[in-house]
Amino acid sequence: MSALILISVLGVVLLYLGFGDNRKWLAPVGILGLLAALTMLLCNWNVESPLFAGMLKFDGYAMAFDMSLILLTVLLFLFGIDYYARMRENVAEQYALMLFSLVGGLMLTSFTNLLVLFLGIEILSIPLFILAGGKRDSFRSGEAAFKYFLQGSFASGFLLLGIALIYGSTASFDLATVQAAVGTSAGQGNMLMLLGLFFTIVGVSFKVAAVPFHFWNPDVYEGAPTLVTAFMSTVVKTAAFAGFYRLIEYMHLPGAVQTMLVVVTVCTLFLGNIVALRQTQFKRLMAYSSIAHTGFLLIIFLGISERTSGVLYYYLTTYSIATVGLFVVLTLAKRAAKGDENIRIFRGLFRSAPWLAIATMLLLLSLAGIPLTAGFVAKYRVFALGIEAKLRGRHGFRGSDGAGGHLLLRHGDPGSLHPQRARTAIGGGARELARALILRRGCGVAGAAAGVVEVGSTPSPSAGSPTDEVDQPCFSASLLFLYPYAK
Amino acid sequence: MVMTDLLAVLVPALPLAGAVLLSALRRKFSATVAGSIATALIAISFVATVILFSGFDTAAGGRTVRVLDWLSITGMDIPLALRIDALSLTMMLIVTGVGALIHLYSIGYMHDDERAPTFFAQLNLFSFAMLMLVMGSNFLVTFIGWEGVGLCSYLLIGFWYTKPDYNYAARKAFVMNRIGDVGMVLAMALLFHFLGTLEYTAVMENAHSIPAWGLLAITLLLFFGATGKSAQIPLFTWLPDAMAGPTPVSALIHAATMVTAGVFLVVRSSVLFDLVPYTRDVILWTGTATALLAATIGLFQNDIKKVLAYSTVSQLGYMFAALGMGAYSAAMFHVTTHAFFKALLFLAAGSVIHALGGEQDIRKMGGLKGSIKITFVTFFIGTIAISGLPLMSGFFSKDLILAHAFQHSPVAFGLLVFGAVLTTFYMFRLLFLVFYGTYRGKAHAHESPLTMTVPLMVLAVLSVVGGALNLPHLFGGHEPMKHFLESAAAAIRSEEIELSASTEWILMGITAVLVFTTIAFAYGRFVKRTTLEGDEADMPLLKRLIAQRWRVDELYAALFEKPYGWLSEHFHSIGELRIMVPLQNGVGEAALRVGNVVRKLQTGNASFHLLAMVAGIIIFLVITLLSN
Amino acid sequence: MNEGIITAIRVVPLEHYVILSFLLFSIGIAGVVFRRNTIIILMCLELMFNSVNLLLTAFSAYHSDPRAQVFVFFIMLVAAAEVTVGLAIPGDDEAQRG
Amino acid sequence: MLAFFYLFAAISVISALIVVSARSPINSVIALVVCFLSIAGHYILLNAQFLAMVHIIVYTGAIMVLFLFVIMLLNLNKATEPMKTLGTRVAAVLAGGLFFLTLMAAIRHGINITPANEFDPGVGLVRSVGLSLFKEFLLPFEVSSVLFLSAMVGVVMLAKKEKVVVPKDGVEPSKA
Repeated sequence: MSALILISVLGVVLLYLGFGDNRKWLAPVGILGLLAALTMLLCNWNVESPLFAGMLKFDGYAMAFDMSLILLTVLLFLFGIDYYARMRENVAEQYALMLFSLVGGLMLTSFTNLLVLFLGIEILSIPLFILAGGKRDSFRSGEAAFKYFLQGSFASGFLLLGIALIYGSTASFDLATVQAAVGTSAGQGNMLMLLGLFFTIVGVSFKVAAVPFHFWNPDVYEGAPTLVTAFMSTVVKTAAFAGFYRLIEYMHLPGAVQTMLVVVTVCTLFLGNIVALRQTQFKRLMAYSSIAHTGFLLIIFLGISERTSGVLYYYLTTYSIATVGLFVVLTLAKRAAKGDENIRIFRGLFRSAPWLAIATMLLLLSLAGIPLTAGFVAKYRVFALGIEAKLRGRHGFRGSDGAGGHLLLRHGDPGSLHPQRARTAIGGGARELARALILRRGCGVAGAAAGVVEVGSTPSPSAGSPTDEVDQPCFSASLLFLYPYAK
Repeated sequence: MVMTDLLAVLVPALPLAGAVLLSALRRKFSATVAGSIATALIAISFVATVILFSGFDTAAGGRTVRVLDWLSITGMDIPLALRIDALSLTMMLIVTGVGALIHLYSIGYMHDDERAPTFFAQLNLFSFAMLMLVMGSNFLVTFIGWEGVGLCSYLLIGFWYTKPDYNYAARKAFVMNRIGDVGMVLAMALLFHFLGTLEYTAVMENAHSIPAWGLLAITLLLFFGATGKSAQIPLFTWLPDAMAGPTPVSALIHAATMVTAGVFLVVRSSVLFDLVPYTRDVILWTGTATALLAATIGLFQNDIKKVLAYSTVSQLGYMFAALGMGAYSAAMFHVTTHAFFKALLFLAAGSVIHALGGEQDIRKMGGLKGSIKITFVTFFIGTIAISGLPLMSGFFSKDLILAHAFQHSPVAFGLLVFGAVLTTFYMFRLLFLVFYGTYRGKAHAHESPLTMTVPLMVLAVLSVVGGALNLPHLFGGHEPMKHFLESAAAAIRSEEIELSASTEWILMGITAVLVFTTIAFAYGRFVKRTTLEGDEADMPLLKRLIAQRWRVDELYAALFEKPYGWLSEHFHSIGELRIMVPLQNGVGEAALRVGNVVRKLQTGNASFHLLAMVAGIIIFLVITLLSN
Repeated sequence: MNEGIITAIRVVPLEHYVILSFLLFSIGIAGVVFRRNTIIILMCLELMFNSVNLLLTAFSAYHSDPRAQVFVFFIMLVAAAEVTVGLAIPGDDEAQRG
Repeated sequence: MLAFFYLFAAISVISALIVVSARSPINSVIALVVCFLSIAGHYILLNAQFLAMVHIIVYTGAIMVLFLFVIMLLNLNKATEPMKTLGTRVAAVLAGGLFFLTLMAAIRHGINITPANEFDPGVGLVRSVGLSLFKEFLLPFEVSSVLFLSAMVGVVMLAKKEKVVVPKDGVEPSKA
């Protein structure tokens, strides 16, 4: 709780710092403050008592996700030092808004009341609406902000309708009460409850960009400033999923809602992966990749067991680390290519900046889920869970299997690695620039890359017990799923 | 870890280390230094392999070295493990031994290339991948090597990437290999489905518990995978094009090692194949057809390396024919001798090309036997070895296959003998046109440096005496290689030739007579009076068809490339541009163009997205309500 | 007056309120999709929020539970904040091309 | 009393329809004000006095004025809004209509819930709502300050840009 307060205050402090000409202090102060908040958070480890009349509960689940969220924000602030270096105005505001948004994220990880869920989502979103429009000279940015706002508010309407209907049938906003009520036979048969759950899930699905509530995703990713896009695809996504899972974790969802989740999952997997095929803008590609990853994460929700939250956490963390790294790379490459965001700017990266290219490759490999990277283990564990939940071929998930990642790899990568195309898009002077930048920021990327590999190479501890009943066709299928990456 | 285990790990680890080291420091090293390092590492691997080999006890059957737990999740246990048994040792000896010679040769051959360190790094990487392929203790590790060699082959074929043709060849090789790989992956998936494991030992022990259709599917798919790597019908067209790579690459990858991976895979899985006679028939006839088809094409090729490439395809056809007849050890024997003499031929051809400053057209050669003596002698030895002149290594291995064929199916025997005759003809045509007669080119021929000729000499000796490895009873031997391999693949035990000694002598006699007659014919045709092929347009139809390689490439283009290109083009132009794009952002784009003036406060495609959202919600709501 | 209101809660069936809210919500949806004017779209969003407010208040009265009314209070807060932001964004957009 | 309900319901539905369909933004705003007032009437029927007041203050008093202000300030009160294509309009009506019909179909057998508490005439008065707000919902109340803070910061940030673009002579850019 004190972390929540500290971060809110930190935002205000940064705003005041922004009044003077103290721009270079912003990120350090922000990072120090975040680390302090993290410490406070950790001091309260295992204090699981609900706070404020059961509005928030900082249990292990919330702690883990909060930690991840704060660290990701720290990483993004580090990124921000360079990113905002040549920006004149509104830097303090942007940092502050990210912190406010983070507060919303922290509420989402720990809410125990539907009102806090709603407020959390709003506090998470409203700064984002503004941040997405933060690029001054870009029409697309403003448009992205507006689209995001419009669709976000629209989705909020559905979320509210859902919460209202749930309240109507249970007379409570308390998560535990609602969850208990859903489990009873009266709750199962109640039409209001069914509609309420439906709309609540629709509302939250919007935040995680599940099909068909994903439309904002590509436009906003493309239009928003890169740092904000990185923030959205990591912190926001993690928080939204944490909230989503918290919402339905103990619920015994009615079969009909389950069916709808399944349909959403399948649609998300297919659309995310297929549409990624033709994307040439890096950010749009990342957006569709993010949608595809949403699909994977939704698989987890289809069969919830006591290990689900661990897998969710693992997947989101690895995904986020890789994503942050890639956006840093994008910023570097984009700068060298004078603002171009087409994936062709990665061509010849290996020539001009071999280590950066290798780091990029690792990050992409991880996103694509290639063996020996964290992304692979994460996907693998998702599948393992899905299989346990007996979801197998019935739903045809494997048809689309992260092809998005594969495409990402295909589009982004061979160009950067094959010498044949090494005649650079990043020409001579730009190449020096890239070098200089890499010296400065490279450690960040390398750190992220190392994280990816390191997390990936230690899959065993909680990777799952072999005693579980296993269905071999599914594993054969997952071998198939290895196939596209086997290049 | 036991000493032998350590050695076993060392064998693939050294080339890998070399690959990493050389690519990291590729700017620091000169060609010679890089080459020496690469060669030394692979040579040490060879020594390690020899030590392993000498300490190997056939009675024990082989051991598995578990390097690390790789995938061990929920019932799926696939370790990264190496298997040391007779089969992998044989292949390891070939890969590291012949590999070391070719590395050595490359020092001279690549001397002037500024990217030589990269070349050696990739060559080392290839050796690593090939070793993983043959040493893997389960299908997945093999598959890693399998993909690795494909990748290295791609990189090395396209090594001189400035020429678009070469890149095309590299891509073609890669794509063809990938098509085959689908088979391999599906086979693996099926195996896992039925047995829950991919370990060779476990698979082979439990093979009989797989239902018949499963076995049929698995073996056919594995074979399909093998056709990709080993350039069999229908996936053989990449190999001749692969000659775009530097000649040592052709020798190592596209003659001695990688292309035999398919043979290796089938022998590795021989237990499965023995259970499905139908698949074996498919393999036999595919092999025979490939052997003949490639041999005919070889008759009229004018590029020295293309002739050798078709000859390789043809010889691989022999190996597969042998596999189809269940003569696994005969196939492995041919793999071994072929590695010797085909590597020799390629390297000698490389030496010729080197001597002539890059000329590959045999119409512009001739009369070289005086100027480059060592090359000539070694090439000569290679030629008689591949033609199967009595007592040469190729003689023994080919005759073994022919004997099996005679016993198995006289038709196959006849076709294969005919193939052997064709082989003799085109090989001697090549020999005569290159080394005899008068010189028809302009460059000044000079003998290659010692680093190139030494490997030639070593390989020449091996090509001559290689037959001793599996000396048949007829010649007083006791087929040591067959007995050695028996410990790895039980199926080999049942592979006996039940022909009487006299029949065998007669068969050998017939082949020998045919071979000698052919040589005489070729001598008359190409030495007495040098007959050069004219323009394709003047040839009679059949000959033209052959010279145009039976137009297989064109057939594939018409059958697959064009329809596929058409499909993707139209999917793109109609599906993508007219449907998907408008759906995705078309409304917005249109608004952007049409309504720039009135755009002021309008929301563009946002409302379309909202509409789609509402539609989605309604549909899902209906689904939810209906399923309630 | 108070008596009359109390009877109102008893007399008007809850279903009526639910249907009314659904109707207003649907009109809001149609409006959001229907209109191009940003400000009117914002108003339609407000309409959607208000239909939810009405629904919650009706439930609150029916359950005799003030918490839903507190929730409505928060929805109003959020709606106010959202409208401000919403109006600022296209205003910004406007400035860009003005 | 039922009559009052029907009266307010009719007013709110009709005015809502006008909001959606009016050509002039001003008319929409006026209709929305009427709609909100009728919703306030519903609140009073439901004995939610506190909400009724807050509703009128916040919506009719603040938000709607803000709308009017923006419309007047930006001079948007021309019925110049280019209408969408017929297809979109039909689709919009269909979307709303189908959505409503589906929901109606879902609750066609009644909503089937029972009151959680005995009827309490005090619920909905300022006292009960206030107690609930400052006891149980204190945290959300506090946290919502972050929401407002970020909205405020954001709006200022976005609005600050205008000074960059407005020409030096201070003439409002043409809105044509």
